Amino acid sequence: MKPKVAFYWCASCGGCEEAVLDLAEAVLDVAAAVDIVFWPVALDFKEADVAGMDDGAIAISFVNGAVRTSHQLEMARLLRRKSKLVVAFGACAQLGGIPGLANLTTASGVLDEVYRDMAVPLREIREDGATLTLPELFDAVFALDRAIPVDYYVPGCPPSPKVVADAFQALLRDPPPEPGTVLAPNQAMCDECPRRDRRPEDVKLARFYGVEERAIDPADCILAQGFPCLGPATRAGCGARCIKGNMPCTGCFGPTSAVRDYGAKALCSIASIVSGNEVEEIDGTLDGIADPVGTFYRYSLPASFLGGQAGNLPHGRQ
Amino acid sequence: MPEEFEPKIVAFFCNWCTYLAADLAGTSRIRYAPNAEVVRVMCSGRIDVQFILKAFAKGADGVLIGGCHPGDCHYQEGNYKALRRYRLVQRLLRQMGIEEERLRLEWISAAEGDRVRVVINEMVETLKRLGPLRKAEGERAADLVEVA
Amino acid sequence: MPTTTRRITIDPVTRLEGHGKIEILLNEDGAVDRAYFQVPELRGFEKFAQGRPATSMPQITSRICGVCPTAHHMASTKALDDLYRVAPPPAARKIREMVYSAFLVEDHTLHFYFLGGPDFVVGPKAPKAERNILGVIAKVGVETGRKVIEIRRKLRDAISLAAGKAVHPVFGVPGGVSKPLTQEDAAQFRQAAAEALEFAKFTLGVFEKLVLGNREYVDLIRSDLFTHRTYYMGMVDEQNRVNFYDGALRVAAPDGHEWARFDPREYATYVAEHAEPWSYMKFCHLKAVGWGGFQEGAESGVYCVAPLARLNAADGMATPAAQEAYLQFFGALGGKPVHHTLANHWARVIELLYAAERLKELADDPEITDPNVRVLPEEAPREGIGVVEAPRGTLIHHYQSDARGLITKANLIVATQNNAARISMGVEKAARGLVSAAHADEGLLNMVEMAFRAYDPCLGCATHSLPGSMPLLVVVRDRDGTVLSSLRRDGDGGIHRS
Amino acid sequence: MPDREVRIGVYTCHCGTNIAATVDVRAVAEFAAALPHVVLSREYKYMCSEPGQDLIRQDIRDHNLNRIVVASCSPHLHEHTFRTALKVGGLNPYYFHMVNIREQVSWVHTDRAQATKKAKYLVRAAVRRVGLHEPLERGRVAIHPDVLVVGGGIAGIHAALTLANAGKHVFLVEKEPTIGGHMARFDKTFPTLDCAACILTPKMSAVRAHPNITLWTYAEVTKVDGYVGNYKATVLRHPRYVDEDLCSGCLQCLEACVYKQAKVPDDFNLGLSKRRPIYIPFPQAVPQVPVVDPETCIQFKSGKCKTTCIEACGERHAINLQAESKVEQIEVGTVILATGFQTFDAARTPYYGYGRYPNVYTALEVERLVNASGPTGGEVVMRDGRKPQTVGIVHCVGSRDENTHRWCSRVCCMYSLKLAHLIKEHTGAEIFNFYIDIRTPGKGFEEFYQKLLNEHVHFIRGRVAEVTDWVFDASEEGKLVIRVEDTLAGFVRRIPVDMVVLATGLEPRADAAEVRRLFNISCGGEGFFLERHPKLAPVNTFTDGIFLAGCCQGPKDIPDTVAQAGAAAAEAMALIDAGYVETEPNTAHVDEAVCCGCKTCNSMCPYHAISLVEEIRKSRVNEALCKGCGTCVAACPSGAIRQNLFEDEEIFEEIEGILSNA
Repeated sequence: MKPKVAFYWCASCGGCEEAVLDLAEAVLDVAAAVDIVFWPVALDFKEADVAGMDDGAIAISFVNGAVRTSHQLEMARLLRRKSKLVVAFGACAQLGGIPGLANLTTASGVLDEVYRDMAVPLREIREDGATLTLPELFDAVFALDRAIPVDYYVPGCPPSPKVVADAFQALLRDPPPEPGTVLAPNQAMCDECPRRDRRPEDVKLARFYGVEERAIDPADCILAQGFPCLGPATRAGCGARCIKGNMPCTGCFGPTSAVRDYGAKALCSIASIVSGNEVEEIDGTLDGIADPVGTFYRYSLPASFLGGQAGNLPHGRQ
Repeated sequence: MPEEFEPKIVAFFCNWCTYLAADLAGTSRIRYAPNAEVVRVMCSGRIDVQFILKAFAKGADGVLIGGCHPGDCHYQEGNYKALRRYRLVQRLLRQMGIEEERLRLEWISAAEGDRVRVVINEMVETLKRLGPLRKAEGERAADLVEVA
Repeated sequence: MPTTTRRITIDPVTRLEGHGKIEILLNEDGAVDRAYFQVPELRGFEKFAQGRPATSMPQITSRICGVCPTAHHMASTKALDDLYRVAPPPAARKIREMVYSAFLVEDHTLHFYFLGGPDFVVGPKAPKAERNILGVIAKVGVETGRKVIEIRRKLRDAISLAAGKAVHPVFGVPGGVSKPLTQEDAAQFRQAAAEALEFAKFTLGVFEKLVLGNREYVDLIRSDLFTHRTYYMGMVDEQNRVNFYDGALRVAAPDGHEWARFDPREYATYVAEHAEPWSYMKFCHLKAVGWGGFQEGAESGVYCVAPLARLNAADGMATPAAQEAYLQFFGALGGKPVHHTLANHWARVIELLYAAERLKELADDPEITDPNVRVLPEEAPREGIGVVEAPRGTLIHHYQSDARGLITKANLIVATQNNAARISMGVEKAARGLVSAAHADEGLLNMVEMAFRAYDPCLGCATHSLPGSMPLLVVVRDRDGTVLSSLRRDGDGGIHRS
Repeated sequence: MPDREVRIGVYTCHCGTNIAATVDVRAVAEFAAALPHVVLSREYKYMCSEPGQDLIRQDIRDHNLNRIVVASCSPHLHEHTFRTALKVGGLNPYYFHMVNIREQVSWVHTDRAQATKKAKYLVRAAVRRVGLHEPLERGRVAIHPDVLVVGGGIAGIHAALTLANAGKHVFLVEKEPTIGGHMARFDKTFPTLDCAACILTPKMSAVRAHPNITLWTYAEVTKVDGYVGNYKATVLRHPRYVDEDLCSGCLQCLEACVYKQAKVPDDFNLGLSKRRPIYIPFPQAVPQVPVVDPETCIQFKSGKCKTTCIEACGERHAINLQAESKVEQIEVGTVILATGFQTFDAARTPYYGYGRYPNVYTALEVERLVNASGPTGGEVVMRDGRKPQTVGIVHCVGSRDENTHRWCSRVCCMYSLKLAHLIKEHTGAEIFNFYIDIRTPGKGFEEFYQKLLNEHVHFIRGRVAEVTDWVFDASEEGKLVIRVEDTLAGFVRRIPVDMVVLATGLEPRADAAEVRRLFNISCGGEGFFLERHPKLAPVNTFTDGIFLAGCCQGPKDIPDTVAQAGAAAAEAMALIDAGYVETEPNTAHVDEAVCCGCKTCNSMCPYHAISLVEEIRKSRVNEALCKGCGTCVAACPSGAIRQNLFEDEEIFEEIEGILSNA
């Protein structure tokens, strides 16, 4: 009997679903290998069906997206109950993802911004004798494993078709990978970067550039050119997609297994290759990184040690 | 009014200078505030930004880094690496709403026992003024993670 | 089993995150009194965009939606051109539009075959188990099914060559694109373009055969149940022909005449947003006309975007085959403007054809491989607005920044917001016409659902959901909120009664 | 984490009352007992004592402990002691962590409750960390048997000879053209009054003659690389323009110099006499080879000299005015720094009139005056040619003084007494000593003081306010008046004298800071080189293989200097004869499974210990070169480099241990 598999999304953009569809013809092979019992985007099965299953009836649930609302939390818990294995699929589920940048502010901060001079929606309102409600927005975005125990992770925003295919293979293999494994290579992206041999022995940066300041040479190491490329800090598996697009790596595959806080480590490493021993000189160089949080925690703020809104100051003060 | 807030400081001290200075303060019986606990590293260059953020996440109200004076690093230039990381992480903390006074970098040579007193006492005063740093990681995770 | 309002509103299963939600209230006679289309999600990109470098916006805002990331990436990149006052060189402009055309082909394909299409191709009353891509494949044949998958893959592979990634591209930079197109890349684009054009023509054929050839469907399209006389907005080129990448915004009045034609940078003087306390979605309307509630007609500021609106707002298509289909479309539906919501499906296939033709033109253009693809900004950034036609309609990115280029204010108006008011009206109208205390069955629900699925409402843009099979809750209550019956259709299209 | 179950023993030390007085040791021990994996928690009076160590050894066997935490003093003091105890107890010495609750808790805090709490948290941090410790082996580095001795004063000379006599090859490098240092300038030495030259010069010639000593005078160490056992030093030898090997030391060239009269101030005599452009610092100088001073030699200035010196040298051709400086590269295993001191600059105390009144002298100048081989042939005549009838010796000039130096220079009291005796002997003058305290803590010192008292030398207790020529009455006419508060008599006195001697103190050499950096050691607050431990390692530094001798470590007299030089030589020999030195295993290593070969680490390492292995495209650490700073570990973007004893996880545990109550 083929293993039962479920796909679900929490707070995600749908890119992870597309990433599965991007298996293209291979989708059919996957569909053949497993018995998909729940995949809202493509197939007609209902949450009620899931609720009706025995606990642990589902072999693997792939959940993408972060947890931001009370309902997402409920769904995550339901699938955890019904599944032997839960896989956090994609950067949002693994690390919080780009929507996790919202952790620099609070839900009320978001509402104030979006509804500047308008009526802010209420969670509950009586209308014509009936009560209409909206689900609760948590004050912060959470990576999936802050909400439920997670067995495996598939990194990437979105995961590359190769990583997705390999992950399916790895999970169907016996014995399965170590619990907690991130199902992608455990080296940094430089390992598969076409420009790796163009990196000089001793990179010392006296200035950082933005793409608006200078064109990126399509052949040389992007970091060595002064663009904060996070390839050296970021797990491989993407196939260096952004580098091939001649843009710096922004870290969507997260850290290797040897690093606990992606942004802190990336920052630590980049700062180490800044030139100069005088505060003034160092600061001058660092001015080129105008947005450290957005640079080093673009995909991982909710999974970081500090999570974002750590301090007492007005947030996001520049 | 509850008892006065006693800030917690995690101090990462270089084995060759600031840690020795702290020992010297001891042998000289120099008295200072008991709020700082020292983690000894061989060089301020070993201090990973992860350690600093971890300390804040786990409830430190302040973090102190002690290294050798510029030009005096026991390993030639580890302290410069520490300085560069410090300057950048300060910018990050500011974005996260953490006052820069909560992270301090000091060059303290093996001979400057009294400097240890001055710096730690100053820092304790500053942190008492700033008040506790809200715990981010702990509290939030507790919101969600199911108690198995 | 009667339940109280309170219990229903806290029932988690009915609160599908990021999904539209409908509440229908009945009056004493058991007829529909009010119906609400709610959007219960919000991510606040506008807020956390603040403090980020403007140049990171094309990649950050693409995460608003993984289905139409290229639309956000492009609108954002154009906003950067404006922010930095720099015009991309011709080759860069062409690469952008070529990639964008390829994206439109694969996205419209996705909707027609995977999401919206099944209602027509398979049929609105067909068993739910068949109303999906597999059902479509069954109907149009496995070969076609494979063809759909294959053509999407080829287009997305080509997009990756130029843009780095198909989901969340990276190539947009102020004043151009991140790298020139190589001869090999161009060749692959030409190959894909040729196949795409064949496929588009084939798809139009499928639509004509399966939909237009079916009297029942055509009546359904024309039925008053799915008709609203509102304003329409879309982007047009100098000759007022449909254009997705660039041009002027044009608004057609309910009677079809040009009500306004303006530089997208002036959107704020024409478009206003209105908030309702029962939804996180903001409702766009025409400022000059004003917000008159969820009303039809020239006196109500309600307007809509997306394929039908674009065709209504334009005078034609810029490519021959599409132009031919355009004329046939209005001929068959009684001239401009067409107010039938379900006509969006037809309009979408016509746009698919246009996008494929445009893609081929650009891929064949020798200048596409010109190495000069970048102009570096010289002016300090201040404010920038970028507008494109997303598959689902007009998409506006508006940034203000400090001198370092850090975002100080961002305003994003996504396609579905433009449609929100008309979608709500459509839902209420359909509900009024179909629902009563007496009966509320599965077919009814799917038809109410069709009233807004036709817009291909990308709630991924306004919320987190994928478009297509919209989850839907119909709660039938009496005046004091007691539930008489409740039917729920989930994100998966399944129905169950509680 | 090793598979074996972790069984931790925690030992909290009272250190007599040093810790127990401020920290509730029992409470700490009880707290530790309750921590996870702790199977045994003891308190003990003196953990470092033999019984204390035995306790650990015994418990390891009886309770089969596999991790040990000792909370006592600074690891700098006893980490090694306890690691050895573990080893003897049959446990890997690195299954150990030490908690510093004395220097950094009990000695610096007063509130018992708070100090106890802090001690508890530090212990918890250690317990959490030690559980992750891995067994480690110390590496071995062979010791190069040669020794570099820097400084040719009595300290350097004695150290060099001691080593050379033991058969070790020594490179002795001296900045000046001759060895001998300050001692060579002295006439007699206290308290025995035996002649300095008589005891020094034989040692100087012994150095010159010794086959195991390579003597480079007029030379400086300019660069030092490497580490204990394997130092590489670069020595710059200034040209003296007279070839040491060819010169026979006949000194005819001096006589032959076109300068018939010596015109250049002679710095060996502190400018009290003149010398020629070609000169020898002093008659017994070693090497016995003249030097040409290019600043004053006509040939160098104009090129128009008859170079009669070269003629005089004749066949030997020892003089070569085209000579250039030479750079020597040497490899040594150990280094002894004996760079000495400089005397306090009396000009910094203008109120004593030095430089303003010709008859105000520094003690060192007077050493030359009373010296038979000095500028005046041992006659005490003042700059105005008169012999002094009354002499005032001002003690503690630049010592024990808030405005200059706080420390006591240790030698001034005794040399002042010595000079008082010698001046009286030479001139019969009446002598006044102005002192704060007379310090005579040394063999025969106090007796010498008594002797001076019996010689009717006056001692006036009080710090001199000023020396002035502003006279009040005829009795002061033509004299220098010393104004002082006689703190015994209790009133201010004016003492007219002919000659004033300033007993200037000892201070670090001006270049001490540069030398310190050159050899990568530390200085104390006053600027003297810092010893590893004031009592237990007085000649060691914090840099292994580098030792201290003489006044570069602090003011001391000749006997102490010689003793310390011997000690430094012995320490060096101990290393050399062991043949190797064990290195700490806290080195970095690359986890090749994670390394992506980005090369970030390569540029981090100041010792070039990391390089990319092309075949596998991964970086690798040469553990022999790695010094264990850990900079590369923090810099590695993917966490692929780890440091023994300072693993990320170990430090995270330490942090959590400190904070888990926060």
